[in-house]
Amino acid sequence: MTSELAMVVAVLAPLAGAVLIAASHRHPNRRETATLATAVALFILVLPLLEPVMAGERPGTTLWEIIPGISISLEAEPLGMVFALVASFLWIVTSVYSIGYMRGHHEENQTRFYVCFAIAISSAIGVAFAANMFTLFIFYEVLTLSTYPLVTHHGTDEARRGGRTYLGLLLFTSIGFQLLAIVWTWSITGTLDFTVGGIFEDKVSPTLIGILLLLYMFGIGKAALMPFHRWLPAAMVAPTPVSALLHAVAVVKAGVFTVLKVTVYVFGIDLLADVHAKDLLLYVAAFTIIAASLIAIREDNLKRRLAYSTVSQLSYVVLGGMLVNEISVIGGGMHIAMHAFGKITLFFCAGAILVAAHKTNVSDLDGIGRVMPITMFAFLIGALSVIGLPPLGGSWSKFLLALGAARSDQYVFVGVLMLSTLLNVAYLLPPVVRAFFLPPPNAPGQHISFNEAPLACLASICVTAAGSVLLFFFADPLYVLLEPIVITTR
Amino acid sequence: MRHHVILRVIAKLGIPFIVLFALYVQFHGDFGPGGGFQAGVIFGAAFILYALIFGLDNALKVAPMNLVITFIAVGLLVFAGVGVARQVSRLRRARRQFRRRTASRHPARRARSRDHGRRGHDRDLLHLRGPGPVAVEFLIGHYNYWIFIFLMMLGFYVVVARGNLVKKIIGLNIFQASVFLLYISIGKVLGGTAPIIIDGGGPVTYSNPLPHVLILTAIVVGVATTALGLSLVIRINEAYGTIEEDEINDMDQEP
Amino acid sequence: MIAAHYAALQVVAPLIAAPLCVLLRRGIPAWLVTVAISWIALAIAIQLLIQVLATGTISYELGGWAAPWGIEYRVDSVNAFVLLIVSGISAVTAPYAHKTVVKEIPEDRHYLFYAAYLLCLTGLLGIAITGDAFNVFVFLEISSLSSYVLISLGSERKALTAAYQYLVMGTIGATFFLIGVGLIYAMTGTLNMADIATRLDAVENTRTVLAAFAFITVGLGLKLALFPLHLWLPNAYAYAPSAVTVLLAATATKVAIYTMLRFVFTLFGSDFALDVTFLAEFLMALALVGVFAASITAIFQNNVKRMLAYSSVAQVGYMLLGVSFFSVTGLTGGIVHLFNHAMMKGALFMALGAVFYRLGSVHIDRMRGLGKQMPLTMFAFVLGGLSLIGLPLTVGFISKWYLILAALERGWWPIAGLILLSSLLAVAYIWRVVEAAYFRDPATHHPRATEAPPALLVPTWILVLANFYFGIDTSVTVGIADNAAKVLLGSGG
Amino acid sequence: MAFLVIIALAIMRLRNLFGVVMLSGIYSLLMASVFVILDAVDVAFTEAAVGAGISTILMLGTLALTTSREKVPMHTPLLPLVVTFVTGAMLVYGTWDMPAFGDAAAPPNQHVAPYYLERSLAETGVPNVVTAVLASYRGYDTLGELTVIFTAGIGVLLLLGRRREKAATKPEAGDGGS
Repeated sequence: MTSELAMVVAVLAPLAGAVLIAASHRHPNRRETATLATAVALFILVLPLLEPVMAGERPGTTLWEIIPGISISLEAEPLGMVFALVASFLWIVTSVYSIGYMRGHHEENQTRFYVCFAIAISSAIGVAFAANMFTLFIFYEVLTLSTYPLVTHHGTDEARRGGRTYLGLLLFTSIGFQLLAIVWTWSITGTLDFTVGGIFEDKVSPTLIGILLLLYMFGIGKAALMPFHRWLPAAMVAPTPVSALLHAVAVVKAGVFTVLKVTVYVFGIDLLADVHAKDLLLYVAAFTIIAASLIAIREDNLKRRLAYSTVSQLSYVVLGGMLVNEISVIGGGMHIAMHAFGKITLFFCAGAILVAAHKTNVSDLDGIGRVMPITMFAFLIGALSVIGLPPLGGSWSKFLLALGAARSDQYVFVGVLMLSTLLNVAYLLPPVVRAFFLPPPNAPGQHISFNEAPLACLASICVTAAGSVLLFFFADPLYVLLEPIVITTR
Repeated sequence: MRHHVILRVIAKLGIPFIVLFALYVQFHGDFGPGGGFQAGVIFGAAFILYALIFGLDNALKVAPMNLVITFIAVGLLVFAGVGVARQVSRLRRARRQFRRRTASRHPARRARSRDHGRRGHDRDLLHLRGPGPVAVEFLIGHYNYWIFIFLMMLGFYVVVARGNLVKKIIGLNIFQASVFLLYISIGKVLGGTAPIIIDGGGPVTYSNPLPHVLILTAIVVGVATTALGLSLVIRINEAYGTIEEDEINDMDQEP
Repeated sequence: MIAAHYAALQVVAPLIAAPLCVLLRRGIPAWLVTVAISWIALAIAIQLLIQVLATGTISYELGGWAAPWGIEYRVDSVNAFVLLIVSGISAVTAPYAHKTVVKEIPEDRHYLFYAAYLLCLTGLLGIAITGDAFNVFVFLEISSLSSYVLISLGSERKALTAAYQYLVMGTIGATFFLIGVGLIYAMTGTLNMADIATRLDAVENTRTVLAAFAFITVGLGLKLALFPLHLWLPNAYAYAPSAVTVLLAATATKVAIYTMLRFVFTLFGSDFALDVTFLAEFLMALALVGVFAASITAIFQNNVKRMLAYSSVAQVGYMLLGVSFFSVTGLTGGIVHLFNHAMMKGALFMALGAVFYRLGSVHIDRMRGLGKQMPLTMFAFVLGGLSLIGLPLTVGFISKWYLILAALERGWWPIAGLILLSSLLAVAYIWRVVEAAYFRDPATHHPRATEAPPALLVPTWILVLANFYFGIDTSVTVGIADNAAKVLLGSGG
Repeated sequence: MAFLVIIALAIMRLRNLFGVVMLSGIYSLLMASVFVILDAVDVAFTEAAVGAGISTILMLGTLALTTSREKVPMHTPLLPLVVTFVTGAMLVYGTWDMPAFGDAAAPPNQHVAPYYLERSLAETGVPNVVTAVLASYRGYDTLGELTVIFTAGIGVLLLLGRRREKAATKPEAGDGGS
C-alpha cells in the first residue's frame, strides 16, 4: 500500500468502522469487537507512514477540488504525524478503557456513543493529515459536531446545557473568526496550502497580518485560549472516556495542533517575528496558564480540576507557537504528545474512581489509595508528567519551551512557566496525597464496598502511564521528527 | 328573491336577450368592440342571474357541475391547442421565423428596423418635459395622471387600513382600476379615435391599441383575483364566523 | 424540430397538463401526469441550459411574431439556471406530494390540487423564461393565484387567513409591479425587455424612470419577501400543505429574486442602479437587518415550519446581500445561493413534511425523542440543518464562502464578520430542534411514531445528498452562477 | 372624473357593505365611460361587463353568505396613511417627467404601437386592432390570461367545491372566458 493510499484509508477506516458499529447495534459484543478492530487497524495504517516522513518525504494527495484553488487534500508531515500517531494509539487504549467503563457504568445509547467516537477519530486523523487550511477546517468542524452527541450523551438538563456551551463556543469561534480568517487568507494569497515558511511572503502589511493572526488564534476555539475556554469545563459532563480521549487528546490537541500549523505553515515563524499581535497573544496565553491553574486549585470536582489544568496546559503550546523560535515550536509540538499521555492517564484514573467508588470530588478521595493502589499510582505518574518532572515525558517539552523563551529573551515567560509548574504541583498532588496518606473516612457501619476498577480500565491506565515514562527516554526521535518543520525555514 | 313574480317574469324575458346579445358580441368581435371574452362574461352573467332568481338547483339542471368543470378545462385546452397549431403551421411556412441568436443585444430590432413613423417623428427623438415652469399646459397634460394617483392612493389606503376583508378586496379593485386608468391614459392620443380600422385605414389618428390590450388582460386577472379572494372570505367566514381582521387575529391568539 | 421548441414547451407543457388533470377527475392519474410533466420540464430545462451554455442566448418568438411586437422568450444562462432550479425542485416534489396530499387534502379535490400545482409551476417557469415585461405580470399572477389556492388547502383554518393575507399583499405587489411596467412603457414605448434595455438609456435620468424603478423594486420586494415586506411569508409557509411548502419555499421567492435581478441588471443596468438610486446601500442594509431580525425571530418559534419560514426570510437576505455587492463574486454568491437554498430548504421542509405526515404536527414539543422514532427523517433534517448553517462540504458553505469573499474584495470585512455571525443564529434555531429530537425523552402521552414511508424518504434524501454533492462538486453550480453573474453585469452597460 | 373621486371617497367612508358594493358597481360604470372618452372602447366594454357586472354579482353573493356591516376598525390608521402618502408622492414625483397626456409624439405612441396600426389588418385580417393584437401578436398574454381564469376557477372549486351555492356561480366567471 502506498503512503498516499494509506492516508486516505486511515481517514476512511474509522468511518467504515462507524458503519459497522451502527450495523451491529443489537449485538454489544460484535459492536465492541468492531470498535477495537477499527482502532487497531487505524494504528497499523498510520504507523508505516512514520518511516517515509522521517526520511523527509511528504506523501500527499488531492482528493477533490471544490472551488478552483480550494481542495480537499491530505499530506503527511512531521507535526501531523505526531498528532496522528498519538491519537490513533490512544484510541486503542481508550477503546479498551471505554468498553470497561461503559459496561461498568451501564450507560444508555452505547451504539451512538461508539459511532460518534469513531467519526471523531476519523476527523482527528483528517485534521492531522490535512494538507491545507480548508481541509483542516472541514475536519475541525466535523470533529466538533461528532463530539457534540458525546458531550450531551446523558441527555439531562445539565448535559444539554454543557453541550450547548460546547457547541456554541466552538462553532462561534470557528465560524465567526477562523472561517473569516481563512477566506481572507485565500482572497489575499489565492492558496491555503500549508507551505513551509508560510504563504503570505510580503503580500500584506504587518497590521493585517496581526489582525489575521488574532482571528486565527481566537478562532481556534479548541485551543481554549481565554476568554474562549468555557467549553472545556462544560464538556466535562460527558462520560469519562470522552473526556479522556477527546478532551485530553483529540479535540483539544486538534486545537493546539492547528495553532502550530497556522504558525508554522500559514504565517511562517520568520514573518511573525515582527508582528506585534503575537506579543499580545503571548500575554493572553500566559494569563490563561496562570488563571486556569488558579481556578483548578479551587475546583473540588476532579474532572473539572483536570479540565482547567488542560486549559492551562494548552496555552503552553500556544505560548510555544507564539514565541516563534525553533526550539519553542518544537517544544510546543512535543508537548502535544507528552501532555496527551499524561492527561489521559489522569482522566482514566478519574473515570476509574467514578466507576469503582462512585466518587467525583477531590475531597472524597481520602484514603482511596489503599483500595485502588494501581489507579492512584498511575495518577501520580500522570500528575508528575504534567507537572514536568523527570523522568517523565512532560519534563522535555517544558524544558524546551523554557529554553525557547530564554532564547527569545522573553524571560517573563520563563517565569510564567516556573510559576505554573508550582501551581501544577498545588492542584495535581493533593488528590494523591489524600489518597495515600489520609485515613479513609471512618463513618461507623460503613464498609468499603468497592475494589479496583474493571480490568479493562486498569490495563489502559497502566499502558498510558507507562507511555509517559517511555516518552522521557524516547524523546529524541520525536525531536528529530519535528525538527524539519522549522529547520528548513532558515 | 325567487318569490318575486315580477323579477321572475322580467328575468325570463330578459335572459334570452342577454344571451342573444352575448352571441352578437362574440361574432361581431372582429369588427366592433368586444369579442370572445366579453361575450362570455355577458353569457355568464345571464346564467348567474338565472341562478340567483330561479335557485341554484334549477341552474344546475341546466349546467351540471361536471359539465362546467369539463368546459373550463376544454376551453383552456382549445385555446392552447390553437396556439400550438398556429405555431407549428407558421413554422412550416416560414421556418426562419424561428431564430436563435447569439447574445447580441438587439437582433430583433435591427432585423426589423424600418422607418414606420407615419407621423414623421424619429423614434429615438424623445420628447421630454422637464419639471420646468408649471404652466397650465403642464397641469392639463398631467391632470389624468393625478386623478389616477389619487384614486390609487384611496384604494391602497382602503386595502391597508380597513379591517373588513370584503372591503379590502373592494379597495384592491379600486387600486387596480386606477392602474388601468394610468395605462389607458398613456395610450390616448388627442384627437384620436378608437383603434378600429375602417376602410382599410385612412389618414385617421388612432389611439394606441397596445395599452388597451394589456388592460384587457389585467382586468381579467383582476376579476380572477377578486373571485378567489371572495371565496377565501367565504371560507374564512365559515371557519371563524367573522370577516373582520382584528377579530380573526384575536381568535388566532387565543387557542 | 422539437429541440427548437424547447423554450415554448417549457411553459406550455405544464400549462396543457393542468386542464388535463382536471379532465382526468382522479387523484392518482393526475398525480402521474404531474410527475411526468415535472420530469419533462426538468429534462427540457437541462437541454435549454446546455444549449445556452453552448451557443449563447436563445430567443424564441411566440406565434412567430418578431420581438418588440410579439412576445419573446429569451433564455440566457441566468434564467436557464432558474428554470433548472424550479423544474428540478418540482421534479423531486411531485413524487413526494402524493402521500402528503392523500393525508392532508380531501380525496375529491386531489385532481384539482395537482392542476393548481401544475399551474403554479407554469407560472414560475413562465416568469423565468419570458422576455416581455407585461408577460411577467401575467405569469406572476398565474403563479400567485395558484399558490394562494394551494396555501389555502392547509389543514388548519389559519391556512385560510394566511392565504388571504398573501393574496392581498401579493396583489398589491403585482399591482405595484404593473405600475412600474406602465411607467416604463410610458417612457420607452415598448414592453420587450431587451428593447427596453436599449431605449431606457436615453431617458435614464428622468423621474418617471426612477419612480418606475422604485415601484418595481417594492412590488418584487413584496413577492420575494424582502425584509420589512415579508409579513405574508411565515404564515403562508407554516400553514400550507407540506408539498406546497416545499415547492414554494424552494422556488417562489427565487423566481421573484431572479425577476428583480433581471430588471435591475438587464433592464435598468447596474450603473443606473448604482449611480442614480441607492439600491446597493439600501439592499445591503435591508438584507443585513433582515438576516438578523428574521433569524432571531426564528429562534423563538415553536412551530418548526414557521421557524424555517423565518429562516427563509433570512436566507433571502443573504441572496440580496450578494446582489448588493454589485460585483461578479457577490452576484455569483447570490445566484448560487438561489440554487443552494432551494436544495437545503427543500430537504428541510420535506423532512418536516414527513414528520407532519406521522405526527400531524410540527410543534417542537411533539418532536421530542423523534431521533429514535424516525431516525432517517430526523437525520435528514440534521444534515439539511448543517447545510443551512453553512458548514463545509455542504452547499450552504459554498454560498457563504462567495458572499464573504465578495465582502472582503470590497474591503468590508465587518460585513463578512456579520455574515458569519448570522450563520451562528442558524445554529441556535436548528439546534433547538436537534436537542428536542435527540436529547429529550418523548412526552409519554403521545403515541410513538414510526419511520416515514419510503415515498417521502427517498425524495428527501435525494435533496439531502444533493446538498452534499453540490457542496463538494461545485463546478456545475458555481460555473453557471459565475457565467450568469458575468452576463448580468456585462449587459448592465 | 370628479364623480370617480367622490364615489371612491364614499366607498371608503361607507360602512354598509351592500351600499359599498353598489357604489363600486357605479364606480366601474363610470370608469368604463372614462375609458370610452379615452378611446378605449374594448376596455370600456370589458370594464362594464366585468367591473359593474360580474364583480358586483360576486360580491353580492359573498355578502349574502357572510355579513353586510363593516365594523369600526380598532387600530389607528396612521401607518397606512403614511405608507399611502409616500407611495402617492413617489408617483407624483414620477409623473413629473412623463410625456403630457394625449401627446401623439410620446414614446409609447411611437415605438411599437404604429406598427400594429399599420400592419395588423394586413397581417391578421382583423379590423379591430385591439382584437388583432390581443389574439395574435400578444396571443400568449391572452393564453396566460385564460390560465389565470382557469386557476381562479380551480381555486374557487377547491375552496367552495362542497358548498353548492357558490360552486355554480363562480366557475361561470371562468367559463365565460373560454
